[in-house]
Amino acid sequence: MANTISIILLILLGLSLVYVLVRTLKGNPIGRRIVFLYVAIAAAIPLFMDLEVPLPITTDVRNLYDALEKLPDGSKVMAAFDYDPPSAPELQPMAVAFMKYAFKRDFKIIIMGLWPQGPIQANMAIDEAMQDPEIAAKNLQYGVDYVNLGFQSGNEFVIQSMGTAFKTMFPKDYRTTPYDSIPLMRNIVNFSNIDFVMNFSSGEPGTIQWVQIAVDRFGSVLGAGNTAVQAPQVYPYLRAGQMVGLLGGMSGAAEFEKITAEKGKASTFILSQMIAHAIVIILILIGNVAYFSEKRKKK
Amino acid sequence: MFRVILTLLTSIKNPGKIKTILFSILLILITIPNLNGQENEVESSNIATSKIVASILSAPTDVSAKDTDNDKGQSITINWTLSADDKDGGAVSGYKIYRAVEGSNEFVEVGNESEGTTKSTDNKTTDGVSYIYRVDSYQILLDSVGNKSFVTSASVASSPVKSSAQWFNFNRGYCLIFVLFVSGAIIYYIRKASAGGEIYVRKLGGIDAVDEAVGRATEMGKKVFFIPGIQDMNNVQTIAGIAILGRVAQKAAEYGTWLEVPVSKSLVMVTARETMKEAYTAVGRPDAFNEAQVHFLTDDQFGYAAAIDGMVVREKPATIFYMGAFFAESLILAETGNAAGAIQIAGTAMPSQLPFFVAACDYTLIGEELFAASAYLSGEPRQLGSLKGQDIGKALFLVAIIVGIIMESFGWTIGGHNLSAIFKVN
Amino acid sequence: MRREIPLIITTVTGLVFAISYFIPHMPFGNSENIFGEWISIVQAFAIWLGVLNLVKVSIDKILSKKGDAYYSYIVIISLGIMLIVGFWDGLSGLYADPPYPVIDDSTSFYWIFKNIYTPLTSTMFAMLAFFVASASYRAFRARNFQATLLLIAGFFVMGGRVPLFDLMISGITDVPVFSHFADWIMTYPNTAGQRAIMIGIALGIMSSSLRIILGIERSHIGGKS
Amino acid sequence: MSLILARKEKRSSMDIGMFFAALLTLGIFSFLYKDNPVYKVCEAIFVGVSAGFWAITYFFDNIHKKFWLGVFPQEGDSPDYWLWGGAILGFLMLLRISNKIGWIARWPLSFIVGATAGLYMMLYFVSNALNQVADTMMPIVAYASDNSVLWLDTFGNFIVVLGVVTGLIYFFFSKEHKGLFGTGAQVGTWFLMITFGASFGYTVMSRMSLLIGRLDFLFGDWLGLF
Repeated sequence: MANTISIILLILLGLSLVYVLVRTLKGNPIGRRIVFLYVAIAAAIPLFMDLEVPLPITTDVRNLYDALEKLPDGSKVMAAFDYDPPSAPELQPMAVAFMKYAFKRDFKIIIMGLWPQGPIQANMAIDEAMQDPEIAAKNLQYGVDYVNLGFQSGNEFVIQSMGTAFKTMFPKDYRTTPYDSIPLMRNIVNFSNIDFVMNFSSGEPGTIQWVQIAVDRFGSVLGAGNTAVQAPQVYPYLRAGQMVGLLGGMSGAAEFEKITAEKGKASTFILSQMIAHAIVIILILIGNVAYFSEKRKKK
Repeated sequence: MFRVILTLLTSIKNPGKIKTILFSILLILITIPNLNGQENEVESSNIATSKIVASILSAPTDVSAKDTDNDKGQSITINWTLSADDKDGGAVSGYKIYRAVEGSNEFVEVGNESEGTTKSTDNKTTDGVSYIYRVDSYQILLDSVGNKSFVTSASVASSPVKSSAQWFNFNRGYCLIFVLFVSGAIIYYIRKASAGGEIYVRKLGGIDAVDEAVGRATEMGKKVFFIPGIQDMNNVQTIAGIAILGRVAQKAAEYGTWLEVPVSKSLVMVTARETMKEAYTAVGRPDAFNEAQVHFLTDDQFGYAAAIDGMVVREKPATIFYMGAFFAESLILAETGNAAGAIQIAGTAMPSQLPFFVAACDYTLIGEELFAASAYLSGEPRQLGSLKGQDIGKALFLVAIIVGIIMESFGWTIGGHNLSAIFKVN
Repeated sequence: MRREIPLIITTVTGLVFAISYFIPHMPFGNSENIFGEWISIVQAFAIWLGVLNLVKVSIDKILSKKGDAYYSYIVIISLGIMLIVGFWDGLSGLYADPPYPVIDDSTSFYWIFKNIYTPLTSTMFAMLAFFVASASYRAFRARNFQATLLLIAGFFVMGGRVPLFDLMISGITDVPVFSHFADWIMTYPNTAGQRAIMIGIALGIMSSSLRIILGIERSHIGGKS
Repeated sequence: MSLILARKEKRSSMDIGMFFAALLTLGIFSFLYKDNPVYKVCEAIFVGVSAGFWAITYFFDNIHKKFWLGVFPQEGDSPDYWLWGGAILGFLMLLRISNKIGWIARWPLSFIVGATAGLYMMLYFVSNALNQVADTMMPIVAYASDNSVLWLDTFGNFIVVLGVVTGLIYFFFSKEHKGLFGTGAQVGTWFLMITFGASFGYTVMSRMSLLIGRLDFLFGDWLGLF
């Protein structure tokens, strides 16, 4: 029912764009606020629908997944949360899917953040992952199976000093438990004791710094989830093998949810994302059609 | 026995159970014969319920330890060959690494690695102390109730090793050569430029566009806007933008066009006024400069964008310059300017904003071009010299890439190394 | 003295970090670590400097009694509430048994984070979606060959990264052609362009760092050159 | 001390929180109609609250946890006197607020600038230049493990090499763009444009995601429509 109404509304929205085209061609473009309205409606309607769209898995997501699959169960994985709430729609689904996957694989997870909001977002992701019955049954314990070292200031210098010893930058975890009395951290001194680093990043400090320091200086293996704004910039690292894989933006998140079979928010958002892209593409087309017809008239 | 106690102590999850655990330790001490490292050993985390399984697990072999290369010390790397039982579906669950000071037999657990691993790093050593290492393979067994028990098998201990810090990181030898080469080139050309040497910088397309755009505003009798971005004077992009403002101001002064500079940082306002005054004086029209031409709007990002938006819609300037560091507001600015029919010339090194400027502006200085334009216009030796030095670096890389491709394609090497391996640092 | 000391500090710290890349031994390796810790602490103080500045600017605005001065009251009040709540929660958490952090989800601080801070900052950025769309409609023209290339690449990435274009051709073929093409653009031409930019920026940073360490560039200490 | 912290009951005033959140969301969105006092109020709250958030987290995570507990350790540990260096520099930084002795803030500033310069110089040169150059040195023809030619990869590699080389030529400033060099620079701009196009597409994707996130909050979490 909701699907049918939504589809009808979307079709009406599409038809009304013809009117926009005509108006624009006549040299009377629609105002900013009407454009805003179009975007809001186009992004909102699909949220009411529950259609599944086919989603091919891209190479970068598959590479990351393969690298994770190759890690033995129980590997020590660092999860660095370097983002804040505005980027959560893109990165939180990745983080939740990653946490679920990692807990099911019995990875020992060490969380930290170069952004003060990061560890909070990490706790939210853990809370959500813990609601999965399979994970709940494992009765995972803080300090033994996972730990949240919290946030530390100093940006890239934090990673740099962690290269010698994590403890220099994180003498206590986020609950002020001393580093040495956390069972999980007992034999973990620096990156050479960690099997994999997963970074969720929405800017700097973030993936770029993790590549430059943790990977190129201290030899870590890095995978990352990035906001779409940042993702194109890290492709050279990906190609040069400085990163093993990348989840880029909402589609990266949805693909990761699909490949790990941990369906979450990204899978439901991707339809909205699709329609929103369609609107932008159509708006660019209309604008340019009008531009060229005007150009021809002038000739 | 220390190890057993340690394992048990770390498994304490509930302090209330300490008594039980102490009792268990006692039990272990009594019931299990004192086993040496070489034999199979059975540990149990919960003596009351676990069954003692006496399966034979083969131990890892060839355990060797060496000082970790090229480091700050306090680290030893341990390598071993997988246990014969460590293969797909094999019994081994992982390896525990134990260390003892040479001469003593008190092994302490210093690492725990997953199955299939052949390497571990002990980062808690004291430099100069001689250690020996032992690696145990272990298997986790679950009984019917779900309780865990361990079967372990210990390796032969490694030969003694000491950790130390190194004086030079030899992985980075070639890197040092490249650093010195490029730095040398930069310093050389800065010196040359400062000594009055001629440094050629090509004229950038955008600079011609500047003159043209100011000219057009004069013809139309409209204003010129110059937006220096929302960053303060500590950002190099803002500084470069202000250098370009000098040129724009000179042209505006020559043509007698009203140039307006709305800013979002007070320091930028002060600097922009200075620069414009100088420019107006340089063309002999100091009196034509009015301080009100440079004015502060607000230091808030969107507030600044909204204010400029209003100004552009009201006054319909003929030309708008965007030179400096821009963030998300770039979109709003460029869109409004475009809708008002202004000629727009942008320049920024913010990678995420460049697409919007390129798509919505008539001319865009991309990334480094902004700095090159500012060096060209200001003629400052520091900037010109480093520009030239950087070009030497680019030339080195260009040549290296081409030579490298040829060498890789024909399988040629230098002293047994691929050229790409010489450039790669890790 | 006002000039020399900062210059010496810059040069020494700069050299320590550059040299310790090659020489891990004392004194470079360990002073790099100590400096790293200092920076971490200085940065925390710098955040507080920012807060003090904000208070100063807001008070100045209130005193100058300009039209929008009363927004400055709101800034100061909300900052004050956040600080009081934060210190209250943080300190009571430290002395609680078991201690809990200020960001624990039971604190009022977390409540404000979740219900005030998160919606404000998220919505601030969400507005950009509208601006992007409106700019696409009103300003993004294939005005020359370069802009055309840009728009075409953007087109295929936008339509290929989500299953939009592929759904359109799903009647013809099941192969996700456009997804693969978007993938291809990202992996090859995009990588190439980004890499060229990256190398250029690396050289730029190299030269400005060098100028700072050698004391040629002094703008950060208030000198011209 | 037990490491397990009992998760406390979530606040029952959650609904009030949701209401506030929705109100503020709409308040910010009102800017889309036009700049107005409601938006300005929300913005002022945002500025104050976010400054407070940063100040508190930096205080507890760094100044308290790292510095204070470092120099005045609770039990057993020996104090780390080196940390005082950071605190002194930090304090000098705060003096910037004063007009009279604010110049002394240049000391910590030059410390940070120097350290950043030293660190960045090597980081960028290695990761963003040398390693990228090394990765661009690929054999002209890509072979699979069974020695058959991978035509697609070969073509892709060619594109990468062409793009990097011409892109670098474009950013060459001390030589006139004429002849072959000029053609190279021209091709370089094409690559840059495709790169920007990709960035543009991704930016649109990102921005739309943020909006979808907010709409999901308004219609889903708040109004409970789906």
